[in-house]
Amino acid sequence: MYDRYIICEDGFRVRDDGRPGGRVEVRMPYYRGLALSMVEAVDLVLDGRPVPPERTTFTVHGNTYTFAELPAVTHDRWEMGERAELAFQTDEPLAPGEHEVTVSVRLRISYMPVPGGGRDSKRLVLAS
Amino acid sequence: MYDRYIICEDGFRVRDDGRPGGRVEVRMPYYRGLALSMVEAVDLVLDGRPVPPERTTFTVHGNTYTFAELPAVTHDRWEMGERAELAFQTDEPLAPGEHEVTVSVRLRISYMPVPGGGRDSKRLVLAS
Amino acid sequence: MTPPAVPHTIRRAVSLYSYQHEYFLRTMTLEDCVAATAATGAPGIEIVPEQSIPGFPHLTGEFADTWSGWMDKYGLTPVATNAFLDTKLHPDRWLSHDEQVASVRRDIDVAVRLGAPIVKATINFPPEVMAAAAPYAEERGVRLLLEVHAPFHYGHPWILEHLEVMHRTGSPALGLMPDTGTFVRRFPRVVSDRALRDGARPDLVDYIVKTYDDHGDTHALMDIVNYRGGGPVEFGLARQATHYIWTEPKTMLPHMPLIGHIQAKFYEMTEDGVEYSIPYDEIVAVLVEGGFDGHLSSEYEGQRHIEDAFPVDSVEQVRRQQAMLARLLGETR
Amino acid sequence: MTPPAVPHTIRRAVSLYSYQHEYFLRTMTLEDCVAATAATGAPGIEIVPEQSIPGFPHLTGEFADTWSGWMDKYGLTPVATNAFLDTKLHPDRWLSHDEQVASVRRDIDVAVRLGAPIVKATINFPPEVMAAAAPYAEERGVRLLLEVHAPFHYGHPWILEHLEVMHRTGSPALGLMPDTGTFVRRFPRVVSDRALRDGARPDLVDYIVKTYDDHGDTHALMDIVNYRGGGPVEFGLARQATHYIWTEPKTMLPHMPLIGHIQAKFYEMTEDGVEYSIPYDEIVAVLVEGGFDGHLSSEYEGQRHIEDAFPVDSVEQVRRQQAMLARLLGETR
Ligand SMILES: [Mn+2]
Ligand SMILES: [Mn+2]
Repeated sequence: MYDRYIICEDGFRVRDDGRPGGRVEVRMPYYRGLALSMVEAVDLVLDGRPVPPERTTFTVHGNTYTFAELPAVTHDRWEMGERAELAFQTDEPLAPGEHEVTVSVRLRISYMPVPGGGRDSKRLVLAS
Repeated sequence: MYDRYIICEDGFRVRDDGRPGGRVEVRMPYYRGLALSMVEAVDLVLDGRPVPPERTTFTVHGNTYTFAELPAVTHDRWEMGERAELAFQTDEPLAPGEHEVTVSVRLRISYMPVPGGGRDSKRLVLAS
Repeated sequence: MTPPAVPHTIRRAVSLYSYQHEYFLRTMTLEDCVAATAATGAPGIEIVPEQSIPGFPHLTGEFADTWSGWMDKYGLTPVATNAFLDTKLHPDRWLSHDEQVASVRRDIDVAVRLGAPIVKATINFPPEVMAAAAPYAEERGVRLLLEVHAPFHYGHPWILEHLEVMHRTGSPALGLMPDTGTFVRRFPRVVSDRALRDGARPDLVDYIVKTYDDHGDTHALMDIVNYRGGGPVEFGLARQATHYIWTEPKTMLPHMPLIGHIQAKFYEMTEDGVEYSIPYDEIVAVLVEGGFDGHLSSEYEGQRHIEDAFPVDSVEQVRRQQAMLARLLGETR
Repeated sequence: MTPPAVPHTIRRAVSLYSYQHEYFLRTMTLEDCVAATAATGAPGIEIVPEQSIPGFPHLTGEFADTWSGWMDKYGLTPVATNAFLDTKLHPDRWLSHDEQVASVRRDIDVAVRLGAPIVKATINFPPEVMAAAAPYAEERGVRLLLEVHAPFHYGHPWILEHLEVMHRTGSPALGLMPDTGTFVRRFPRVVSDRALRDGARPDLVDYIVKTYDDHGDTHALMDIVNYRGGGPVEFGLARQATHYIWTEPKTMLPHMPLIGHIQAKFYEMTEDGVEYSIPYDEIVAVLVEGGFDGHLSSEYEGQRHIEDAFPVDSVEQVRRQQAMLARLLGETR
């Protein structure tokens, strides 16, 4: 469900804090919003290399969290269809042009015995 | 089934070819023998560190194979209850004394839709 | 199809769940979804607050006013909300009984503010939580109806446990909300077609569909698919064949006094104006026979099976289902 | 229990599968297993060649001679072998139809060399492979019997497909081998006790066992266990509850002409000499009524559920089951 819509085709750009890395906009593959404590993972693979969650942050409607913080965040949500920003740090600045981006979302959905979520891969062009 | 019997408590010793590493005797957690082509993995974790399959070899009744070879071996078998020898190379020689050994066996069993096999962990004392 | 010969008081509604694809992609706003509902001629509207209300569970006065303004503007009546129970809210512990009840009370409050007299309790609500929330629901004038969703049915232990609580407490606030996904007579072809697009072996797809359509034992279907050489895609389809069920619509009859609302689940309305899998003519006939006095509320769920290859047009799909329901209910011919 | 009032020709046997634990650990040799079989008084012995014969499928003359020597020495008659069909022998491709048939022919040859007149076809044998192997089985004087193993039963599509082939070909070589794991009336307590040792929540274990014992719908048992807060251990037990099935033993009656052998599966013989889960008195009564003329062959499968915490004593377990069977068959009182 909505797997192909996880990664937004626009909005892929470099970080705005001058550090090497970038930002990608992502949507939750689910039909309702969820408290962030139930967002177990938003894993990023960039050009075939996994980016450790410690090097990413997650922003919904202006609120930024680390993935270490998310499990305790029961009073903020990722809304249905909302574009969250997944920001990530890399060792080297991102090369201009196309990059292969893969995002896997894992959700803890109470009525399901197995994890929910989904996975999407797209080739994105870095916005200048 | 037989998970706790995968790793044999005796027979843990250093390699006999002078290279750093060791040998551990293992049994297949299943009730019949299988052609080696159906032994998908015999993964070793030594003291918490995975040993890559490329650094291990597998010996049944005197015949030694690499794990790259196994998928094609349809005419030799790991017999029911047979002690196979899993030999492995390490960077440094094994320290004397106790080591934590974990072995996961994955089997391709035709009548099962999911992989068979099992997992065992034991503290073994290196035989001198 | 002849319209019902006996009079009835069954009305139509649309759940905004149906327009989720367009709302997700923001090609329709929430007001667009409300307007689309009204355009079908359905007098009732159902809302999934956790889907449609940013900031949930905080419902601003502004949202409540906007919502009620839309109801007036479009001539709609809110008929139900949908509640979830996030027992796994915390990663390290289960929600306590009291916390679960508090969650339900919160959702009852949301329904009251939206003007909806019915709250759907998702199938994972434990019976004792229903019982504990019932007095508050009564107090607020709201009914809490357990969704009877496939693969559950009226003889299933989980439903029996709920029925026992409903009969024992006798609370007028408790009841049932059948989801018509329990009346899937034919395997939805949008699902099997998707498996084919994903590379499933046609003979195994046929086998799975045929086993389902014969209402054979799907217990070991995955095993058989394995014996026949299937892999992950075919296993997935076999698993889906155990998610749908066919039971006779008349199994609702003994429970009619408890049934307050129907989620009219559908996967595909064909160009001929019928649902491919679900015999709505039989369902409506049973509801009329049982004297059902509530809403049949469209719940479109085909979008997830076609989104990979086809444009989703939820508005048209709902329009077709509503036209079918209007016909079956004798509103039109 | 009164012994059968009518005469019958049912005999007892033991499958060496029963002693697998001791054989695996080499605390019993193959000859020890043969001797243990004879000590039960059973005249028949069943062997799993892939388990007991190192070097399988190469059966040396020496092994064959040793085996036949043991049969003489211990006064035993080989009654069946068990064949597997490794359709996934190669990682990258399915075994072709011809290769599958060749595998069955090989196993028929093994049975002939061991002196066994029956080969068990494991449940994954496709019907068309049975049909293609039948002429060779006839030629070699061996019957190829499909094991009807839980969760399959006589009304299941997979079994119906096999029955269709058996009736259509009319081959006397083809038939059925019921495994009594399809007659599990009570949930095996060795399995639920193991889950408790593995940390399962007692209330959920009770729920699963009770649902099974009531022969309720286990379709969505895992979902319910999830709604009740269970985790992986409880999910595993719920899954096991869908692996066992209870069907009436009399469902064998219409198929009796095809039934050539019975695998008398058991999980726990109590000190009182009964199987905890499976009503053998009813099974034997049905077999007598149907005029079954073959072997009831012990298949002990409790070892895997107790090995974590208790010493396994397969010899004693088989001894108890054979004593029960002897009593039920009227050999003893
Ligand atoms: Mn529904
Ligand atoms: Mn068996």
